[in-house]
Amino acid sequence: MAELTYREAVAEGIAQEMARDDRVVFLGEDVAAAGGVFKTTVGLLEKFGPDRVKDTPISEQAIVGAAMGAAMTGLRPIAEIMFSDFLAVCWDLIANEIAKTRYMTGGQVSLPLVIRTANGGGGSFGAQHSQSVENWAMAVPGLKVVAPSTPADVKGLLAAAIRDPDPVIFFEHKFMMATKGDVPDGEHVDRLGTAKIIREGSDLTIAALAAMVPKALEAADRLSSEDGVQATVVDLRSLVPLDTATILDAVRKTGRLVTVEENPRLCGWGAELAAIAAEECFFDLDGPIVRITTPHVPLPCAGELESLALPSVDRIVETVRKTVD
Amino acid sequence: MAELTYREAVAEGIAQEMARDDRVVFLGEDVAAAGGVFKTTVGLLEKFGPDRVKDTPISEQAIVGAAMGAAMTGLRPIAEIMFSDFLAVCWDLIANEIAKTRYMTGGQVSLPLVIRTANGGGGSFGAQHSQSVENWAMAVPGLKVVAPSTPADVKGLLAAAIRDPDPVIFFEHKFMMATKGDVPDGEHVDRLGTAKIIREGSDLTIAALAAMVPKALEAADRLSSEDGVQATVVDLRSLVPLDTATILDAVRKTGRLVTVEENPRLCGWGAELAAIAAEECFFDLDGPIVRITTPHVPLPCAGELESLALPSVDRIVETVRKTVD
Amino acid sequence: MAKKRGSGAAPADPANDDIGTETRLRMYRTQLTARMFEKRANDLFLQNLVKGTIHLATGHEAVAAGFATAMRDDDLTFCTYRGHHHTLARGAPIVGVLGELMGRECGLLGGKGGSMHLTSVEHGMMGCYAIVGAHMTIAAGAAWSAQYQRNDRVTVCFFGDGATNIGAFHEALNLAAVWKLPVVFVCENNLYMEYTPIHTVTAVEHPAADRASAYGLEAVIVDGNDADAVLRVARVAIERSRDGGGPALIEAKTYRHGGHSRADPGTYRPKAELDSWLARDPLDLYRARLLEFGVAAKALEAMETEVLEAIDEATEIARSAPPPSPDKVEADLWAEGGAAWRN
Amino acid sequence: MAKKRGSGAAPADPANDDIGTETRLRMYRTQLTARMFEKRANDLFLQNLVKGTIHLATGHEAVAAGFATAMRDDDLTFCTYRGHHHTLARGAPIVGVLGELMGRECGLLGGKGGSMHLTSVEHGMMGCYAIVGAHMTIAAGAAWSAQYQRNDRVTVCFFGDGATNIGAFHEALNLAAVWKLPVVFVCENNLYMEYTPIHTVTAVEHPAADRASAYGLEAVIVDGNDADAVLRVARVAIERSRDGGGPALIEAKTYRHGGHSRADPGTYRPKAELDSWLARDPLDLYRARLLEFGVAAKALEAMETEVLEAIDEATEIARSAPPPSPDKVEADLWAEGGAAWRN
Ligand SMILES: Cc1ncc(C[n+]2csc(CCOP(=O)(O)OP(=O)(O)O)c2C)c(N)n1
Ligand SMILES: Cc1ncc(C[n+]2csc(CCOP(=O)(O)OP(=O)(O)O)c2C)c(N)n1
Ligand SMILES: [Mg+2]
Ligand SMILES: [Mg+2]
Repeated sequence: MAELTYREAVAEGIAQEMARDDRVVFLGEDVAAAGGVFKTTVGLLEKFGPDRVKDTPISEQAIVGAAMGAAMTGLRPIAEIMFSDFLAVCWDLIANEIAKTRYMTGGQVSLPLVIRTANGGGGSFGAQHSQSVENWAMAVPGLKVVAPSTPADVKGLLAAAIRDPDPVIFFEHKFMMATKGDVPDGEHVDRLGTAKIIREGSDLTIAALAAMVPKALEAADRLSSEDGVQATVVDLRSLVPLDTATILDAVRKTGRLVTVEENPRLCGWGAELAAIAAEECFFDLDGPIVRITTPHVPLPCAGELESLALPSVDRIVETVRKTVD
Repeated sequence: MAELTYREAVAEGIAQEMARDDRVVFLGEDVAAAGGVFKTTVGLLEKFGPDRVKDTPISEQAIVGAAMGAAMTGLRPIAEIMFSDFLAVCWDLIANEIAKTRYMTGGQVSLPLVIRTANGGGGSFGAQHSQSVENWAMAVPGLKVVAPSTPADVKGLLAAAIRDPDPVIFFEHKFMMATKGDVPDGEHVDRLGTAKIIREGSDLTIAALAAMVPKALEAADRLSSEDGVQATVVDLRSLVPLDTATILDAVRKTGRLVTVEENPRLCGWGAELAAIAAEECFFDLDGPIVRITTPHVPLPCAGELESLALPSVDRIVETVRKTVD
Repeated sequence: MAKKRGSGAAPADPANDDIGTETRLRMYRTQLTARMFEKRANDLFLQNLVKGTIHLATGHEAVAAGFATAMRDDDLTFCTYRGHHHTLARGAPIVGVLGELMGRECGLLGGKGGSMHLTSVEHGMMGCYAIVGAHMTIAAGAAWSAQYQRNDRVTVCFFGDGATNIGAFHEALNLAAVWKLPVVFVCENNLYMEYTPIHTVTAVEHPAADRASAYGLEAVIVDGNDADAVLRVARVAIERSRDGGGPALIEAKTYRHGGHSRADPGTYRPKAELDSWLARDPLDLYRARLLEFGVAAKALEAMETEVLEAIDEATEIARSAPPPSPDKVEADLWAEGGAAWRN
Repeated sequence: MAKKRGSGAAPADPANDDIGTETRLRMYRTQLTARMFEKRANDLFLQNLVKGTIHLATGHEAVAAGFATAMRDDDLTFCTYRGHHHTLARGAPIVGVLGELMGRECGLLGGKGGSMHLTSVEHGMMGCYAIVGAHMTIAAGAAWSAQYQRNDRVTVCFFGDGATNIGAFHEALNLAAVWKLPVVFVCENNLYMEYTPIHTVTAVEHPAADRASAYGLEAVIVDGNDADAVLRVARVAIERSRDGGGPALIEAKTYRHGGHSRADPGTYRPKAELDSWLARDPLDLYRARLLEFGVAAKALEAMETEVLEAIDEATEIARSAPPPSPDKVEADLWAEGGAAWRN
C-alpha cells in the first residue's frame, strides 16, 4: 500500500492502463505539457510521448468527437473535459452521439472511451466552475457514470472505466484532489457498478457520492456519539450501473433512506434513489425518504453563501435528527 | 371558442403577444419564410415583418446566445430550437449562461426569453429526433419549464411564458401538432406553475405531461369501466414552477401515485415527483409509488420497437392494475 | 486566397482519357443505384411502408460516385442523414439499406436506427448522423486513429452547406488541420438548408471554400454533378491525405431534385433555378458522356435493367422481412448485449 | 486577404496629435487603475482575502483603455473571466469590483458571482463570462437588440486567443456578419491559453485575424500594448459599426505578465519571451509617451498617488464590509426576487 493523493491516483490509473495497452490514448486541454490544470496528469507526456498524450485547442466538441471517432476505429481514448460544467459545451456529442451510437447501430459500433472531468463545488469558483452534473449523465441512456471518493477508488475505478467496452463519464471531485489515502500496490482494477458500505448501522441508511461521502461519514459518527443513532453509510461510487442490490438491501435493513448529494434539488440522483426505494421497498420503510441536496439555485461564489448551499455535516446531522425523531 | 390545432395554437400564441408588445421578437431556423418545419409559425413573417421574425443559420449556440443578449438589453425574444434533441448543441448557453446569469449578477440582469422546441417521440424519427428532455431543463436551476397537452394550453401558456420575466423552456410535443381542441377567443393568457386535475377519482393519482396526458386519461377511463378503479389524472403542464400543492393534495386524497412520462427511466421528472411524495406525504401513501417511463435506452426507430418503448395506454392500465391490486 | 474553381473539370476528351471506361461504368452503376434506390424509397414512403422521415439525395449521386470510387476499400466514410447514396456507394447491400428504411429486422441496423443513421462498419460506412455538424468532429477522430495506428486509411466526411455555420464545423476543421489528420471534408452544397437558401444566412459566397483559409487549407470547388470532376478532385485530396499531407476541404456544388425531406415539396425554389439544375442532372450528363466515350447504348440499358432488378429484388425481400423482435428494445445498449442500468 | 497590420500605430508626433493630452491622461489613469488594482487583488489573494481564483489582466491594460475611451457611455461591453481591467475601464467603482473578489455584500454582484462574472449594467459592463466563447453569441444578441431598437449603441466583445478555436466563436461571427450587427469583436491575443501556447493548437498564425475573411470581414491586427494604437483602431471600428457598417474583428497582440490564474506561476514561458514583453510594458510605454508629449512628471506622479489612494480606500471599505447575508442563497433566481421552484 502506498499513500497517494486523489490527484496522484488519477495519473497512476491512467499510466497503469497506458502502459498495459497501447490503444489507450489521452487528449484534452493543457493535459500534456502542463500536466493538467488540476495536476492530475503530470508525467504522462514524459512517459508515453506526444502521440499518445495530446494537448488540444479549446474545442470541447472536437475533443469528445475525436475521442468517439477514435474509439469506433480501434482505440481506447480518454478525453479530459477540464471542468464538468463544460460538458454542456459538448453535450450534443455526449448525449446524442456517444450515448446512442451503439444502440442505434444495432451493436455495430463499440465506444470504449472515458471522459474524465472535474466536478463539484466548495472552493468559491462560482456558478460556472462548481457544478455537480453527474445527474445530467445519469439521465442519458448509454452512459456509464462513475464518481469516486477515495484515491484507491479513483485508481481502481478509472482503470476499470478504461477497460470497459462502453463509454464512461468519470467525475473527479475537484475539491478532493489533495485528499490522501492508501492505494494498493501493483495493478489495481476495481469493478464498475459496485457500491460500498463504508459504515454499518441499524437506524438508517445514508447514501452519498464523492465529496459527500466523508461528510456523510462524519455526520454518522456524530450521530452515533451525540445521539446514539446508528447509520449505515453507502458510498455509491457508480451511478450507472447502479448497485441497487447493495443500496436496497441497506434500506430494507434500516427502514430509512437519506440521500446526500451536491446536485441541485430537482431531478438529481437522490430523486432517482428515492423513487426506486419508494417503488421497490415501500413496505420496508419506516418513514419518509429524505433528500439532502444543494437548493435549486446556481452555486453562489462567496464562501459564506457557498457553504450554506452545499450540504454540510451540520445539515446532515440536523436533518437526520428530524428524520428519525 | 374556436377549434384550433396544437400547431395553430403556437402561431396564435406568438402572434397575440407580438401584436401586443413590439419588444417580442422571434428567431430560429426556417421559422420565417417557411413558417417552421412543423408549420407552427406560419404567417408570422407576413404579419410582423423580417425585423421581428428572423431566419437564422444552423447555429443553435448563436440562436440562444442572441436571444439572451437581446433579452438582457430590453427585448423579449422567442427562440426556436427545431427539435428538443438539439438543445444539447446549445446546452452551455442554456444551462450555464441563461439559467445562471440573473442569480450570479445578484439580480442585475433580467432574461425575459422563451426557447420553444419540439419534444417527444412516436413517429419513427429515430433516437436523435425523438427525445423527451424536459427533465434536462428541470434539473437546471434558473429555468422555467412548460409542456402543454392541449391547443388551449399551448396558446395560454405560451403567452404566459412570453410575458414572464424569466427564461422559459417551452416544450411542444411534435406528435401532438395535428391534435385539435377549443381555444378561448380573444386574448388568452394562462398561468405558469399550475397543474390541472383533468379527471377525479378516489383510488389513485396519475400524473402525466404532454403526450402522456391523453394516454393517461384513456387508461383512466378503461380502468374505470373495466376494473371499477377510479383515477385522478393530473396534467402537470409546468415542471418549474411545479404545482406541488395540487399534486400532493391529489396524492393525499387518493393514497397512491403513478407517474407516466416519456423521459427515459433515470432522473426523469417522475423520479422527482416520487421523491417529493415519498418525503412529504409518506404517511398518506397506501402503497408504492410507481413510475411508468420509457426504458433507459435511446428511442428505437422501427415503429414496433418505438411503441413498445414509449408508455402506452395498455402499459398504464396493466401497471395500475398491478399497483392497486 | 488560393481558390481552385472547377478543379478536375477537364473537358471530355475520349482520345486522352485519364479515367477509363471500366471505372466510368462503375461510377455510372453507382449513380444509377443511388438514383433508382431513392425513387423506390420515395414510392415506399408514399405507400406508407417507409415511416418517419427520409432525406433523398436525388441529384447528389455524382458526389457519392466520385468519392467512393477514389476511396480504398478500407477508407472510412462519415455522412449526414442524407446518406443513402453514400451508403450504397460504399457497397452496403440494397436490402440492408431498404430494410432499415422500412424498419425491418434485415435492416443494416436491425431497424433500430432508421434512415438517418445508416451504418455499415464492414463497408467502411461509419455512420450517417442526424445532428448537423457533430459528425465532422467524429470523422476527425477516426482520422486521428488512423494516423496513430499508421494504417494508411483516409476518412472522407460529407456534410451540407448548412453545416458550415455550426460550431462543430469550425472545431473539426481546426483540429484536423493542426494535427494534419488524414481526412477529407466534402461539402455537398445544394444551395439550401431545409427550406432556407444558404446564401441568406452565410457571411461568404462559398460557405465551405471561403472558410478554407481560416484553417490554412486550400479552397477547392468542384462541379458536384460531374462524377469525373469529383473523382479527379477526390483522388488528389485523398492521396495527399494518405501521404501525410493533412486534411482537405472540398466544396461540391450540386442540387437536390426534391424537397429537403419527405415532408417538404420544395416549393420555395424558383422554377428557373430548379429547371436549370434538372437540365444538369448528373445521371443524364454521365450517360451522355459514356455514349460519347463510345460505350454502347445497349450496354447502358442492360445495366439500367440490372440495377432496377436488384432493387426490385431487395424490395421484395425487405417487404416480406419481419420487424425487429420486441426484445431488441432492451438490447445492444452495452457491449455485453443488454441494456441494464442496475445490477 | 486584406490584412491591416499595426493599424493605428502612427509614430508619436507631438506636433501633430490626433488624440490630445486630456484623452491621453484619461487613458493613463485607466491603465494605472487597472494595473494597481491587479496588484492589490494579487496581494489580497496571497493574504487569503480573495478566495477561489482570479485571472489578472496585468499587461492587457492598453486594450481596455483604448476601447473604453473610444466607446460611448451607453455602449456595451462583454468580456471574459479576465475582465477586471475592462470592468474598471467602463467606470465600475473599485470598491464594487474588489468587494466582489472578496465575496462581500458590497461587491458588484453582492458576492454571488465572483471575479469571473463581474457585471455592472449601469456602466454598460454587461458581464464577464467564464465559459470560453459563449459570450460572443450573447454579445451578438445585444448588438441585434441595439439594431432592432435603433438606439445606436455599439457592443464591444473581448475574448482570448484560445476562444478562436471554439464553436461559439464561429457561430457568433457568422451571425453578426450576416445580420450586419453593430458589434466589435476584440481578441486579446496574449499568445497563451491557460498553459498552452496558442500557436501549437491553431491552424493559422493569427488566430483571430486569419479567420476574418471566413466572415467577409477585414483582418485587423493592432499593437495591444499601445493604448493610442488601440484607441485609433477602436474608434474606426466602433464608428463604422455605429453607422451600420456591421461587425469588426480586431486582434490585439498583448501579453499577460503573470500566469493564467492565481494557481499558475507561468513558468512554461521562455524567459526571453517574457523579458521582451516586460520591456514593452504598456504602462511604461504610455508614461514615456506622455512625458514625450510634454506632460510633467509631477502630474503623473500625482495621478499615480491618487489612484493608489483610491485603491487603498476601496480596499479598506471592502475589507470591513460584511459578507452577503445568508438569505441571499435563495434570492434573485427569479425576477420576483426569490428562488422557489414550487408553489
Ligand atoms: C444541430 C442541428 N440543427 C438543426 C437540425 C435540423 N436540420 C436537419 S437537416 C437541416 C438542414 C441542413 O442543411 P445542409 O447542411 O445544407 O444539408 P442538406 O440537408 O442540404 O443536405 C436542418 C436545419 C439538425 N439536424 N441539427
Ligand atoms: C469552454 C471552456 N473550455 C475550457 C475552459 C477553461 N479555460 C479557462 S480560461 C482558458 C484559456 C483561455 O485562453 P484565452 O482564450 O487565450 O484567454 P486568456 O486566458 O489568455 O485571456 C481555458 C482553457 C473554459 N473556461 N471554457
Ligand atoms: Mg444543403
Ligand atoms: Mg490567451
